[in-house]
Amino acid sequence: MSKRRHEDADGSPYTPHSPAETAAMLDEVGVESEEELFDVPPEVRFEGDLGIDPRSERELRAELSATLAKNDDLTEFLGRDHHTHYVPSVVDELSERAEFLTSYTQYQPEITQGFLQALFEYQSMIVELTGLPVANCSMYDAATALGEAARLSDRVRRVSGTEVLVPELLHENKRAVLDNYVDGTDLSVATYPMDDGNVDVEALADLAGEGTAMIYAENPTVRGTIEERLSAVGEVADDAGALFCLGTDVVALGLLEPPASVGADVVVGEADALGLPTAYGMGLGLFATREDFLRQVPGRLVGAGEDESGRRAYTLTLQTREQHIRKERATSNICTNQAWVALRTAMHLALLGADGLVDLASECVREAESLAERLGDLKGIKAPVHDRHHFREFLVRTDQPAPAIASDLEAEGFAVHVVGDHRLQVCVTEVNAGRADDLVEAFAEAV
Amino acid sequence: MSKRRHEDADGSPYTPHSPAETAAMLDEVGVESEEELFDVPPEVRFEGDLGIDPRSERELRAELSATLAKNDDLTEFLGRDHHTHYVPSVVDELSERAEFLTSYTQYQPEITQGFLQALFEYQSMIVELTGLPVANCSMYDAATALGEAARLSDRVRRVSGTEVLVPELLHENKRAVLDNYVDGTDLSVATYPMDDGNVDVEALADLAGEGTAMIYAENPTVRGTIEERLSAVGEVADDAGALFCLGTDVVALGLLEPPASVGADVVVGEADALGLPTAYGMGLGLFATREDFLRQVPGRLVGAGEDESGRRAYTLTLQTREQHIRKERATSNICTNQAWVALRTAMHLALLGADGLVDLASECVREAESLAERLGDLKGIKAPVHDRHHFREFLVRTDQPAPAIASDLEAEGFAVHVVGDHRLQVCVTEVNAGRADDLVEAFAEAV
Amino acid sequence: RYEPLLSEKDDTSVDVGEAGSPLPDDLTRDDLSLPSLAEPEVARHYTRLSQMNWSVESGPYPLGSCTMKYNPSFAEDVAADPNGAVHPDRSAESLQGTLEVLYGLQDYLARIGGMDAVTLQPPAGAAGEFTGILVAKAYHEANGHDRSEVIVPSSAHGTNFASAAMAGYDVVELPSGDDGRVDLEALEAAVSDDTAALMLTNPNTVGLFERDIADIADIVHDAGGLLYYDGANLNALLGRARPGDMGFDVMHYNVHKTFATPHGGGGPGAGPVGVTEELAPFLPSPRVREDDGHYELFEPAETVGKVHGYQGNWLVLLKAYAYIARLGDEGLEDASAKAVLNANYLAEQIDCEIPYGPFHHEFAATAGDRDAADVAKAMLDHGVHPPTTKWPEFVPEAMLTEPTEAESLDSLEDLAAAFNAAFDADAAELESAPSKTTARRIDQADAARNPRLSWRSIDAEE
Amino acid sequence: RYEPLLSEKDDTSVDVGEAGSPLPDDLTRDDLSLPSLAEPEVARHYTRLSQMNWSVESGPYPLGSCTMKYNPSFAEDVAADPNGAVHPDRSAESLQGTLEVLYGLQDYLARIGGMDAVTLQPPAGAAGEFTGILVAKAYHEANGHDRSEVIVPSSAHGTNFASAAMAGYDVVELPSGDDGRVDLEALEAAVSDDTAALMLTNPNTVGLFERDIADIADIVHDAGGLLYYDGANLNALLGRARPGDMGFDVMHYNVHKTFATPHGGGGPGAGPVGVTEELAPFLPSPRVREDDGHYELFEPAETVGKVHGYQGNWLVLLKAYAYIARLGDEGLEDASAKAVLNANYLAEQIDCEIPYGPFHHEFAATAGDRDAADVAKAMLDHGVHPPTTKWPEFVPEAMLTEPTEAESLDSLEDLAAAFNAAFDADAAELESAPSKTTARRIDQADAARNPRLSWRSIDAEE
Repeated sequence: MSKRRHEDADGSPYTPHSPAETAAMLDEVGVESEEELFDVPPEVRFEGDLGIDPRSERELRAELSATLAKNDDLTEFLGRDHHTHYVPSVVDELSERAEFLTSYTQYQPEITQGFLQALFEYQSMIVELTGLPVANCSMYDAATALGEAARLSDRVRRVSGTEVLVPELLHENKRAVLDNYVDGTDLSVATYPMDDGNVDVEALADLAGEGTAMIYAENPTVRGTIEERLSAVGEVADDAGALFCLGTDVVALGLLEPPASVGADVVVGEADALGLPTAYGMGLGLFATREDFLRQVPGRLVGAGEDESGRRAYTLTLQTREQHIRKERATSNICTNQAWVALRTAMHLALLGADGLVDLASECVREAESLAERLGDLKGIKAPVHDRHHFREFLVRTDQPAPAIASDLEAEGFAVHVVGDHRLQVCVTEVNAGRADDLVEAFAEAV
Repeated sequence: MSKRRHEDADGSPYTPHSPAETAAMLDEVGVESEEELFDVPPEVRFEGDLGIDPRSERELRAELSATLAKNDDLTEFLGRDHHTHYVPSVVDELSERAEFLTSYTQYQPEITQGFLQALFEYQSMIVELTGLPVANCSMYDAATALGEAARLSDRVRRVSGTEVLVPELLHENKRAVLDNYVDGTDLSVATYPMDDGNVDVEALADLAGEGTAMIYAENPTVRGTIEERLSAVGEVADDAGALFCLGTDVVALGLLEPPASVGADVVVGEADALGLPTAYGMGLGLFATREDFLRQVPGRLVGAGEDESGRRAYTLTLQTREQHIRKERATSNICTNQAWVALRTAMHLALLGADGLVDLASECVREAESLAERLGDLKGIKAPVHDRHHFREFLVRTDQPAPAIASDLEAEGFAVHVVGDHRLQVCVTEVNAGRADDLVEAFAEAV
Repeated sequence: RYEPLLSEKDDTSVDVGEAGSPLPDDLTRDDLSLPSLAEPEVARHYTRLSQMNWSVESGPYPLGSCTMKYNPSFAEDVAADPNGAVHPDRSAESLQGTLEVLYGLQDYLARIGGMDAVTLQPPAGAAGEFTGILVAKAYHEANGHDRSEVIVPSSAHGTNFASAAMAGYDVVELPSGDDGRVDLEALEAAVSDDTAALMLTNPNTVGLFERDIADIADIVHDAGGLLYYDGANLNALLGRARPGDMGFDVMHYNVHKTFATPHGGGGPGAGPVGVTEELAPFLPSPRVREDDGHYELFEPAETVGKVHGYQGNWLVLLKAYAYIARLGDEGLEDASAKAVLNANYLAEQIDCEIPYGPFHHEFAATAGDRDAADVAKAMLDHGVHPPTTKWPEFVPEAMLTEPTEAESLDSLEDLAAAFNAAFDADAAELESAPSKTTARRIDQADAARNPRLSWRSIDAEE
Repeated sequence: RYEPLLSEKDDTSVDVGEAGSPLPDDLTRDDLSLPSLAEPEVARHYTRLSQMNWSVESGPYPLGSCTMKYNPSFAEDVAADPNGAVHPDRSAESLQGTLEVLYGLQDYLARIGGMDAVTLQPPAGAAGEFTGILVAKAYHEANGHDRSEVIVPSSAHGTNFASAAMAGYDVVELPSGDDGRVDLEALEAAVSDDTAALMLTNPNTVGLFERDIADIADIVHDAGGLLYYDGANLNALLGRARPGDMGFDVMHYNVHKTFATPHGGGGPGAGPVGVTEELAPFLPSPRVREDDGHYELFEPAETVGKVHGYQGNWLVLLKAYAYIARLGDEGLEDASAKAVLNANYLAEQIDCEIPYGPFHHEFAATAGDRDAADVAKAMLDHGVHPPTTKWPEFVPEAMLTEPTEAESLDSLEDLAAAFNAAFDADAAELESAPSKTTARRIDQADAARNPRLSWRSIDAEE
């Protein structure tokens, strides 16, 4: 049958039906028209126009290219939970292969071994990095992973408390998400103080107790400082019978103390710093935990098993935790997660290898130290504000009002964070380090 | 064995040898160092530096992006043998799949059926478009395809002449290539006159005769005119015992008279107008011919055959024509051709289908007519110069000096061809048609 | 065919101090073990893995309720635009392009759903459900209502139950009526002063339009509850019916299902939420508004706060915008028309019982006395992906099949042939299937009993 | 596994008049027959075809003299830069970016080859040969020399013979010496007043460096001939030896072999030509020069004209630039070091005779009393691509093997295992191989006897 589609040019370009085929199919189904198949009562039938004009692929690419070009071309010295590293081209090439990109969750493992193995490898790399034996396939982002961690603390039998203690310097967005994630539980959220950018362990110890469900700390912190007494935090949590949840990111894990060694029960954080270009906050939530909590883990898990011929094979496993089986008693409502981003992160980690990751993480420390020092040399600026080691980013105190300085910097083509009336935050990685001299110069003009 | 590569960071990023592996391999080979393996006498050993600085992938992408951004952003109304059409994104996606992009010529057909079938389909589509039964897998571009056609006329027994007759309006580059391709033969090249942009058939008939080896005509011509008496040209060639070689392009073939029906013995031309974005002249040479000349065809041919189990399978065929078998008696020296571009062109043709190609070709006629008319309405301009139908492009006569007008247009962001002191050439397709009004306005200012 | 694990290719361990750590020892790890391979090795590894994976570009993927349709390639190019690669903390002034796209998508989705306001923040469908229920909860709380229950039909997606529970609601399960639809009497009996919302998928998960939707809306609204629309099956109705017109107060959109964004083997998705004017003040913060051609972010007056660290899955939203704009009114209508036609045509070609009907875009065939999972495995050997099996539960041995509009007539014939061959297979064939796949049948029970979730756990065993 | 031809999926024929042709009937075709499929169908077709194709990302591809090494992905992104998508007839002033890259590549290649001037115009290696010989011919003609012969060693690529003949020269074949190298006495005997040039590959096609290159150069130059370097094996020498230093007057570079541009299943390639100062005035037109940071095109004083309609394969040249700049001096040196190490290591692991040596980047094993083509087919079943077979001809049943630097130790072991298994196979196994491939052994003789070169010819038969 000829597929001549000419007369049908007004339909979707992605429906491969010629008019002749459509007619034959309608005939087979026994109706006169497609409309007959819609069993929609007249009173709710939509008869209007949506008012959306179709465009050709060519027109639309030009249009969207012009629209996005309205974004100013700024060099971003921005961080605060969304970090930018260079993603090798080959990650795009490989992850965008249709077999990965256009596949669904692996409900039929016999024909999806490729993605399952890749996710198994992702889990395995997170296990290596965190030292915790169980990592899931992904959460949406660091904020929702923290929310899921809090909910996990609510499900764990050994925990009796209901208060989640978080640092006073927690990213405001993360706090907002956490509040919503605990909204349907008995949990409440309270803060503990910080001391020069790190956890004030003694103050935390005073606050923690029987009523504590979970203590959350970050390394590096949202201000870029590296925690110096994490094991002590872990001990406070242990003493309180609470979970210790550590927030971190996948690059920092390459250099900093492994979470397991400081007593973390759960690790959450940002894994999209590798594999994903800056994407307006699109993320990849890291989630790892102890063996004991295996059946309480939210999200997908890939396990290794065997096929009928006895060969190793991979499959989604422990699905009875999940919503499609357990419904309202599931460990989480999550279904679609960030699997493809996890794939990309795994690819990036595989390209870096152990050496490459240690080097990259070390560069994050060195560049931040160097830039902070140069900015600190300027009159009217103190940088870094905290007397700590820093990872990628640091706080800057300005004599002049910070918003005005940020605005001047933006006019010069630079974006930095305003975090207070006289506080800016600056983040540097290998991607923008080449512009650091220019930033220092722009700062010198602006302050 | 650990692959730790750290110490080896100065080498190629694409050599997967850890220092430990390199050492083990050297040991197995029985030498102390890689240098020992180079059997180069000291007198020709290079001891200097090449002086090429390595860059990281990130640095290099930024550097080349900045370099290419030095090209001015002009809207091109340019044609003359290198035409621009919109290439659907999916052509990139599919053709850039590594299995296609990073494969070699199909010397082992059993594991390269995919590319072979795609090339067979390309040949088949060219056969449909030209009406000639034999099409090869590709030539470098239209100019070299013409050169090969001339050389073919020199090999064909029924042809006794040695003169290749080409139109006086032939693209100067094509002529230059043709001259080189016949340089090692007994052939010579002469021109015949044109009449208002088309072949002056009577003048051609006067020039043609026993000494003629091949008559070359184009449709559309380099000035965009559509030939009106091609069959008569074919008859002149027949009468002279010469080959009739027709130059065309893959889009025009969708609408214009099929070459076989006007008596063409060989069809050459530009096939990259589909599938390949404008690429500074990178091309795809179309080459099709009659069955009689099968064993004289230059370039690769894919044939259908059978495998041992009797199933259809594809393979490179008639290789005894080629240089790797026949050496100096080969039909051509061509080895690496433009297979991947042919793949892309086939993909684009498959996406267009018969309807889409006819529509696109029709648009090329309509847009040219419309733009010529609007330009012709301007004072100080005659357009089109030729009283013919046009395909995509047309000649413009200007009262003012053409180079000055082109320069003014360039300052306004438009590129057109200067083809004489008072002649410009303008090419319009679906890609730049949206800017045609602006071009007319810029013309109005400039003339 | 076997591709070794990365860890089987290399087992490098790096001493962090020796590698030149810039930090004091007590702040760093001692060493790091990760496979360290060169780019050519990594490229081959993932190329080979990809070749062991089914996808929409491999062939039919008729997973019911998952809507695996063709993902246009051009949307990937749009999403790769470097001008879209921006940090979320940049000033709105410096991101007018991004905000224009987001605003445009809010508008498109509002039109398509018949809703008044849309948030794009939820990063997946289930996150959209959670958000929608949070919004409903906030609405009730703001109006002084104390309601503790959400009603969910038994045929609903598991996420409905889980999302409602996550927001702190008790879930009341509503059994399906004999005709596969909502039983109005049962609904009447279920609603009460405690009813916060009814979550409904329409067409439902066996492809039936809930014809009594106007009555359903009245019953829920009369009880003071809100009506929630699960957008999973919206692909069946584009341009034909809109949730807002049916009386729904809040809905989520599954952009990978309806708007062809790639599912990426399990995400990222996006689950925008649309609401009526009454609920708009409670939407997550920030939203985008336009003022005389200028775009800005704003916080809705009584916002529930945030459900994602930033603004959701931007790249996915951008692709959804591109798809909607590519199709326009007529393209969207055609997509639904062909999705429904394909499902009905395919149903005609399949030699097995299909309860209920007439259906829209999907149907639940029953494998009868066979195990639906076995039939699915047998289908694998015929070069297609099988349907969703054993769900919804009220259809015995269900094979929930949704071919989508993107399958050609030829492809539907292939799919039907695979179905029928698998149905015809004898018990021995079913049990030994699949045999032509990368892996043979996998013992999932054993994998769950003995979880090995990382290469470390494999090494530990061996 | 079978993927139908496009024509088997659809056989649409369109009446051009009915379709709304804007031209008079007598200027148009009556109808057009081409498969007319929708994007989802086209995407699946080519995805499936790709999965039936071997590539460098599939596994080892040790085709001797073809240098199939890893093609870095980032170079594709560089080539996709829309700022590089320009028309060749634009003014040089408006294309300073493109010209800067071309100038930079001319410079890099001159450094690597030890040459004084480079043209980038030839679109492939063979086109480079033809160009180089044209330049040599023009040089001789300009100097009043009447020379009619080009000498080519029997071990040379077929293109050398064909290119010389194409330029109108008689080809004098020079048999290889007993040690696989040029026999100086035979060369002495071959050169004469008629000698225009000697074309030489070094290392030659069995991987041997022509140690007597200085003497060879003297012999040719003393006879008034020019020395031509075939760059096919330049990957063996990067940073260790340069043709210009060896006495070559003209050379071509194969950028896909040496500089990792993808071969695309048969092209596009690029065959830049480098020459000494004496020959520079004869290079094709235009070339790029730099003047105080400004780039311009110019016509060499005694140019041979053009060998390509425009400037050659720009996108390929851009990728070559990117590769060279990525590696730099040390990377290029390392590439050659590992290419040579890999060849020598692999040779150690293979249980068959390898005449000659020590070799550089490739070696010609001999299949002995087996048919090399059979052994190659048997290797296919072991998941690798076999070497080049039956060439060069002076090695009996040659298996010319070039692993390249991009293969890992693991991969070399796999390759050696495949070699050895195939060598060990008995006659029956060899004859029936391959059995695990998409197609079984194809009868090429029959395909040539009964050529079917289009789907029309298949239809005509059936």
